[in-house]
Amino acid sequence: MSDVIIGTGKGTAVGAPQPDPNTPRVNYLNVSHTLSSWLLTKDHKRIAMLYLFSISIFFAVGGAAAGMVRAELMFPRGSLLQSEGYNRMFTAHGVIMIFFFLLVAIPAVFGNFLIPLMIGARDLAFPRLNLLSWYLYMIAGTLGVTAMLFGGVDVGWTFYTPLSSMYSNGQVTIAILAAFLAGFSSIATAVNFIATIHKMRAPGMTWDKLPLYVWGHYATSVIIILGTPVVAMTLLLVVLERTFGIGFFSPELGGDPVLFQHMFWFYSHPAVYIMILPGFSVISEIIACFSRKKIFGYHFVAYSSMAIAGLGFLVWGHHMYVSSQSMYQGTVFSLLSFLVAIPSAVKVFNWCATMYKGSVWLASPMIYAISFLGLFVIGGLTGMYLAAMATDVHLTATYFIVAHFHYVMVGGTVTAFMGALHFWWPKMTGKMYPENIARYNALIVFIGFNLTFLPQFVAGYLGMPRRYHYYPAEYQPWMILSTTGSTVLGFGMIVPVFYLLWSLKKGKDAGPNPWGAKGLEWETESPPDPHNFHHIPVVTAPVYDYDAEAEERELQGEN
Amino acid sequence: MGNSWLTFQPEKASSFAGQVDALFYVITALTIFFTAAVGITILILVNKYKRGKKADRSNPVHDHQLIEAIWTFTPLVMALAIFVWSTNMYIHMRTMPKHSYEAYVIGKQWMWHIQHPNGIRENNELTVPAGQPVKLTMISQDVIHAFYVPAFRSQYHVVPGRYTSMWFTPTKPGSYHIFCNMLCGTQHSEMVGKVNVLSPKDFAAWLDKSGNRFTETPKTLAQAGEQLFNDMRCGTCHGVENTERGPSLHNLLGSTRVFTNGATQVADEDYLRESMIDPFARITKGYSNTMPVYVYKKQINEEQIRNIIEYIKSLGTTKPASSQPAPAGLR
Amino acid sequence: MKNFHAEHHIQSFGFYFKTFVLLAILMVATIVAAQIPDWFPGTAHFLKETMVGSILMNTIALGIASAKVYLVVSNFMGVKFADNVTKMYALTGFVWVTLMGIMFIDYWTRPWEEVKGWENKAPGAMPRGSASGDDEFGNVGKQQEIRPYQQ
Amino acid sequence: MAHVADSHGHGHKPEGVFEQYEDLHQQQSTYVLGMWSFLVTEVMFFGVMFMSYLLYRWKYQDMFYQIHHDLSWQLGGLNTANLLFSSFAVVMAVRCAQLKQNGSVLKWLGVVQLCAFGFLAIKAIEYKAKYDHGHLMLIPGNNFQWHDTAIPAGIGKLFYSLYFAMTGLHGVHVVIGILIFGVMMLLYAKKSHLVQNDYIPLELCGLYWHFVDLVWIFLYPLFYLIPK
Repeated sequence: MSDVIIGTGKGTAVGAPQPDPNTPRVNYLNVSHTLSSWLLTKDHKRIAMLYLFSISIFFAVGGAAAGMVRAELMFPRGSLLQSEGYNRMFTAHGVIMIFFFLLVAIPAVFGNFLIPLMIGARDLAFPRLNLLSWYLYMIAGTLGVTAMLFGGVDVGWTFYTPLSSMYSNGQVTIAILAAFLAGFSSIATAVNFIATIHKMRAPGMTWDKLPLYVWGHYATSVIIILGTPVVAMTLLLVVLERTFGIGFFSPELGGDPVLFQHMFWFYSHPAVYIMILPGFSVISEIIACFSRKKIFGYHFVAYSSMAIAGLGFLVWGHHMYVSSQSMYQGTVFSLLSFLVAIPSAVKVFNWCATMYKGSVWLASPMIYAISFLGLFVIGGLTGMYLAAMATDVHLTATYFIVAHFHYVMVGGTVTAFMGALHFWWPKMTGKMYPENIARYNALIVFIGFNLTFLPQFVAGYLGMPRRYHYYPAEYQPWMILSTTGSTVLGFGMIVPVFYLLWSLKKGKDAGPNPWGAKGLEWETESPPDPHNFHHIPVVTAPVYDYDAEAEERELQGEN
Repeated sequence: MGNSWLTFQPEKASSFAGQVDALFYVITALTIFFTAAVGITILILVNKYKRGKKADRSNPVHDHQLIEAIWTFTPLVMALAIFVWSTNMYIHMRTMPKHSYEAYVIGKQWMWHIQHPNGIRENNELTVPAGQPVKLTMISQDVIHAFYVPAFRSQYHVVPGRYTSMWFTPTKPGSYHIFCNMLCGTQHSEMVGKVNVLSPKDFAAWLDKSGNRFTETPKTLAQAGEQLFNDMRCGTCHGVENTERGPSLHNLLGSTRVFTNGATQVADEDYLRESMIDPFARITKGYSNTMPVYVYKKQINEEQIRNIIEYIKSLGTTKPASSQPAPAGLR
Repeated sequence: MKNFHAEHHIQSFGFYFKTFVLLAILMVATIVAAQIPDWFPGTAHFLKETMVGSILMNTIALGIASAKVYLVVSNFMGVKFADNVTKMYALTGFVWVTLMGIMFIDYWTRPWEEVKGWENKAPGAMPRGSASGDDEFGNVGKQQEIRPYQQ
Repeated sequence: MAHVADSHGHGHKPEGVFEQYEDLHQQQSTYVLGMWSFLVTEVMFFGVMFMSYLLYRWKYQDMFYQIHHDLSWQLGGLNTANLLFSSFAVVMAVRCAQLKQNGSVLKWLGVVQLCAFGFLAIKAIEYKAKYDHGHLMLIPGNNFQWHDTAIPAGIGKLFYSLYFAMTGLHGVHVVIGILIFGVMMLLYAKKSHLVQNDYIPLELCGLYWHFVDLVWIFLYPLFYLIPK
């Protein structure tokens, strides 16, 4: 602690000089190579890489299930799958993508990797707990995928009672236990983040200087610790009802099926924010860096995350306008749902305003960030149709909903995930990927995405129900368009696997700060040392200390 | 549905359709406007302030309270306007009309069973008259279903254990999709049907021909209920007058029941149903639990319960003394 | 950063013991309160059969429980002496009260909603051919207007 | 990993401070906060059950009132006193740990263990009574039998489902408590360096145990003392 290193963001690596230039620098990747050094690691960066590897696999499985569903829907009475198989496919797609990809993708990979680096800590507060959360996640994922691919679960990811508790024959119990374990994995991560963010910040790193990325993850963690136990317990009650015939939710046994929906959505609506808030936080970082500007209205963006986290708990009933809940409660929920839209709108406007008088560099992460803005605006605004009760009566549980939440979840979270992957890949691996291919691929993803999901808005408005295996022929044109788009989207998702793996072997060395970004994580080497910082930095510079004008002067002077 | 290959608009066949569509288009206009505004702003900014391009970048703004306030409150006001509009409409859609043609819907895996009050039964088809409100009282026999008619912009869940209701006024004779819109098991996507909207004249004719389906004279639900009532000898205890074994069922509906614990409840259809399948859930004051519960429970199905309720209804109703504590103006 | 030890100075034996004694008294109080209707049959009717008595008894039982919770959280768990962050998280635990409150809005207000079926004297409810005119609510005209099969 | 820390001049940290922390204060306050946020999740976890309980209690108030007479408020009260005293013993143990009185810590922890086992023993008596009381099978499951004609079997089952689910989950927490206090006793008996300089591990276990106590404080009036 005697040596004080100032985190000023000069773009130079802070580190002890290497005694011998011929021996490669020790970093977290090459510090040891044994399998056990990976499987028993307590280093947050290695755990992040473990997560990256595992979520990629689950994403591929979930994506394959989606591919089956879309292929089946090319024809009104498709014959690729039986109805039972079809139901199992979309359930597998939903459960895997939500519980094993979206809920964990950004927090567990990039949150784990970056939060200690960004706040100037050596590691997360509880490294062993962190490793435990990965194991819980892997057990849950393996169990869930096995149950769904080999046993079959056909109740949808929502597990509505009494279908899930009394009537379905599939491996619902195992799938629920998997979701339960996955819940505990994310609780462990969230507890870790909260303790880390509160107590492990480097000297000088006040809440005002905290990157918006960290703010977003803090809000997410609060939602996780408040919401996840509720759904875990609720699902456990479903298992009890299923196994022992205990009537918590089944009307035949004296229970109330709508109670399940209340408790399920009490978590599962905030879960949407668990998925999208980390996406927001990634976008804040990318836009600030590639506009060379401090985020416009830093405090508004930070507090809007907390507002979303708070209000997000009070709107679950908008999933239940037609579920026979009381009309009066529906009214309350509708009002609150409109209110929760406002903080998100404020964020979008602030991001746009950030580019004003900036120096916009259209690198591949920035292209993902911009397409995020476009897609999220559509996703967010179409939420208004569903917050409004009168239109929701017509649109709920149709393809309109499907399109809406895919715009938020895929257009939002997955795009942000891709942006984050491209932005921090050089930091995580020390290598640069082929930038041009990445940029064109970002465009392909954007086009494929819109082609997939815009037609679904129309199909939904026309009244096509979701989760339909056989459907009336008049919806076929929209389904064909959508399937075509999904092919393009799938292609756009596979290409990065190749060029990112290629970059590991052949990519150029990235150097500590290839993007010229600010923030403590860019002041470490790429890849960072096992213990992140040789000395805990003392932060004096303000957050996002960019100067677009000076940088442009330098850049244009050189030309 | 229209015959054109690409349609952008579902058919409008109920009085709600026009209203919902108006709201839908207003939100659509807002969505397109804001999406375009954000998109064009981004394109302009990206183009103007592209890296390496000469532009005025002096004095960048990082905070501006007024601008933040403007773009917080403008969407807020718009959102609240839409909220008021849509909520008004929704309350209208959820307030059952006093006078309507009433049909009963029973959902079961994977079919719709529909009973008309005069005894006509239909499977996966619902025949209703155009131009008058139609109220559906719905219940499920197993899992949750949703009764959804896109052309009417109407949808409501059909829940086991409890009656739910929805209403609409069909405006255009024709035949429209019924979808089950809540995942209900393997053949969920085949739990579909048709609403046949007939002109009042055709509907009267249809009723006269007993729906063209039954050769024998259909019993009304109440008559069917009466028969069941007699078969099961309910009248032994539940006669015209209260006996010591059981209360009379005459003028039962709508009367305020006082229970052994002192709680009270206006007897509604849900209460009647509960009393049939679970007589001891709430015992009326002055009586004890003597109803042979194991005889009746599980022996009558939803259809028969419905019939008995109709029979009890035909025995007379009481207008609730002090109406429900609903806020004024909503009725 | 504040000194952590300063916030967690060691409490005296007496402090903890007093808290325990208080808790024990409250426990006895809640048991006694619950048994009153059985021990004093005169009160049984009021406390068991009337709405006011029921609310009173429930309030007493849960009120005493809340007081005990307060004592344990503040004195035994040390929230009284903890930093603000800990206090904040201790309070966050009570979010589930809102969960229950908001859920109960649904169950409380459900009965307000429906216009009951029996008020809705449907035309088809009558046996065909016996179309008597008015119902007991005197809605003769309207009803006849919408009766399709009288045309 | 030690050489990494050494080479950067952090060898002077006191024993028992993990490498990610600067000093003992930071470590202690971080652990306490972590424990509190975990307790928040526990509250929400039990919250679901309390919600179900309150809803069905509200719906079937009379019958729940009648069934609750099957439960013995005396045994429940005994257990309440038991848990309250164990909570007191825990704070005393933590206090002795703060004062570094190793022997007294062990003594108080022994008291805690006694209380915890006593709690489970009483619980077992109660469960046993439910199992064979009047030849009823009251443990919800496929063998559930209900011969009380005054109350529908469904409601009886619902009450006992909630009773067993809630007290069972609480009982699981008590068992976990016994385990972690067992580990603590072992550490203090062996004078492990993990607990010699740092009373926080014991304090965390204490927080957990108080939480278990809190749950019971609500369970007792809700199940054993239900007012009508």
